[in-house]
Amino acid sequence: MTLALTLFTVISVSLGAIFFLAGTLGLLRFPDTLTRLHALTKADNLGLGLVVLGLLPQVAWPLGALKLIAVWLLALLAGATVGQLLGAAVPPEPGTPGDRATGAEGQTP
Amino acid sequence: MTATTLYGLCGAALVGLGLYGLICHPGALRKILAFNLLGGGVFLLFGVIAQRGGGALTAAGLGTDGDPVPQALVITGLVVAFAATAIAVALLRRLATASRHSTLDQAPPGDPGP
Amino acid sequence: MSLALAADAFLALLILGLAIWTIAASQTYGAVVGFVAYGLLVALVWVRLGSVDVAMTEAALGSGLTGLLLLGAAAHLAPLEAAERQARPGPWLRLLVGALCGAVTAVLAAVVLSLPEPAPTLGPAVAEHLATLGVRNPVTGVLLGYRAIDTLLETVVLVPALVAVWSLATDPAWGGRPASPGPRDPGSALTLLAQVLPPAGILVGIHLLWVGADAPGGKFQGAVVLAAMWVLVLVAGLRRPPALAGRPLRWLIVLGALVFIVIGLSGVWLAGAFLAYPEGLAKPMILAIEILLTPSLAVILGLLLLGPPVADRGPGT
Amino acid sequence: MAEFLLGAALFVLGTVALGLVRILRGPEDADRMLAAQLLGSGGVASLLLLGVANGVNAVGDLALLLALLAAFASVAFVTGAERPEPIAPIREMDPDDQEAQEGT
Repeated sequence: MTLALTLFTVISVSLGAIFFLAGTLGLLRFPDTLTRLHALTKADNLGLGLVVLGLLPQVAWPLGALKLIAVWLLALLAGATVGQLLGAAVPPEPGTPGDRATGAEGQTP
Repeated sequence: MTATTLYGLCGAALVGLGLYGLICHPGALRKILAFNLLGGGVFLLFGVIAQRGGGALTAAGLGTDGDPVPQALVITGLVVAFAATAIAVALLRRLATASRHSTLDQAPPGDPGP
Repeated sequence: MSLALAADAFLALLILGLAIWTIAASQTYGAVVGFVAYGLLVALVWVRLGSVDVAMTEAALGSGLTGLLLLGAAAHLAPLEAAERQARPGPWLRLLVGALCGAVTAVLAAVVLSLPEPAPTLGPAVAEHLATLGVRNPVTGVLLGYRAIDTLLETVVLVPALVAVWSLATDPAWGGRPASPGPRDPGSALTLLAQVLPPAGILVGIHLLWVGADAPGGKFQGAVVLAAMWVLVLVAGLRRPPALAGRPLRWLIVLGALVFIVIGLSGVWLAGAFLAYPEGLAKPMILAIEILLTPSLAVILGLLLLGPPVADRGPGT
Repeated sequence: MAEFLLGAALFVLGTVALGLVRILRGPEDADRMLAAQLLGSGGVASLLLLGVANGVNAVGDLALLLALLAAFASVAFVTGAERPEPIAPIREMDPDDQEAQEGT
């Protein structure tokens, strides 16, 4: 049982870390602000969520676990709000005078 | 070289950087930023001294690790630094609205000042 | 070099890099964003230095509220920035200043490298008498026990700081309300955040205040969180900022300092010295100070962030 | 287990720190804000990992605090940027100034 839980933690935390890596790569490599925002919210929600999920078996029940879940819920709320606020503040289309990010004007999905 | 020494050196460098920005930047807001960096460096030096003085409390099993006296001083210092920053920003905003300048040394003639 | 030391070196280099960016960036706004990120990393350093109390204060106040204040100011002053660049000192002067600042850093670094071993510490003295105060967090013990006079002076100094900010108002605006954005689109994400977050934030603030006696936390950290929640509601336009001439508001501002002074004076009578706690009553008195100081601190920090009052244009609603 | 969690904390922190290059490169202030935001959530994740690895409960409280204030910088970004006349939000200048403002 302990081994299974340890394995669960290792897998979940590793997956979370990979999501953070993916989010960072997206932030660095994606061509414009809106796609970067997309990459960021993935890392925020899933990366942190998986790390929290993986840590759940390792902390004291129930207070420590509740605190972890509260952290994730707050981060979700912050991530969703930031996505909305920054998304609305960014100029709508790439190719605006300010958009000189990487020189590579990719197609935005 | 221990981690504590490392952060001490980092604090020393922050003090120098902040001082440079405080003197060399013409923009008053940048001076405020630099002042906060300088303060951060000083607080970090306090933290290093606190950390070095630890040990006795860890042995007694009392949560924090390090000398609590400098740590408490840093907490007070952070609050006062925030208050000072707030006053500086309010002064600067008033100066900018009144004189349309955000530097300290270029007040136009006849400017009443804040 | 161990892994932990490598991580510490990485963290220190990151902080220095962000500090250099904050000084060297050409746009003030970008520099302030760098400063916010710097504050987050400094909070991590405080965890590494073994002081979660300071880390909390740094994260909430040093990075959070200061960032809010400076970002607002940077947006406000952005149109004036072009003129700043012409006022830069010449290269030789900058070189000279750089050399002098480098010398300051070198001296400080030499001091750090030659600190005495073993380090002088007041830790054992604090630990020895902590039990008589009834608190288990040594930092809280120092703040309200051994060095309560510092904390008192700091609480008192916040009041004139607020008055100094208010004094920048023009005559017609005196006693009015700080600038506010006015009502906002009720469907916006900001409105939702300002409705959902404060209940959770108030809970966290009270939690931090409550655990402060035994674990990292306390009135400063709790008050900063409460202030942040209040300012969020005001910035989102859900409520108007209060009129600063209001009696209840002004009483609330001085309440903390007054209670602190009254308890300090009662020490003269009960225990023979200013700010001395009588035997057995230390814990309830410290608790009273912590609980009554928190709302005052929260209101003062929030009002410092909001700035001086501005003249009311429309009829007050 | 503790070593693994410590390593994961370092990995996450190192990764999001790489994202700070966005602060240097910009090009928009919004991009810089994104990097700070990512640093915030990565910092929270590595604090949680660190806290569990070292068994320090209070670090969880710090993570809670950071998560609570995570959106604040972006709120300041939006509310600061939307001011129509950033330099004259205080409406109590002398009459000449006010006319100049309204003329624009």
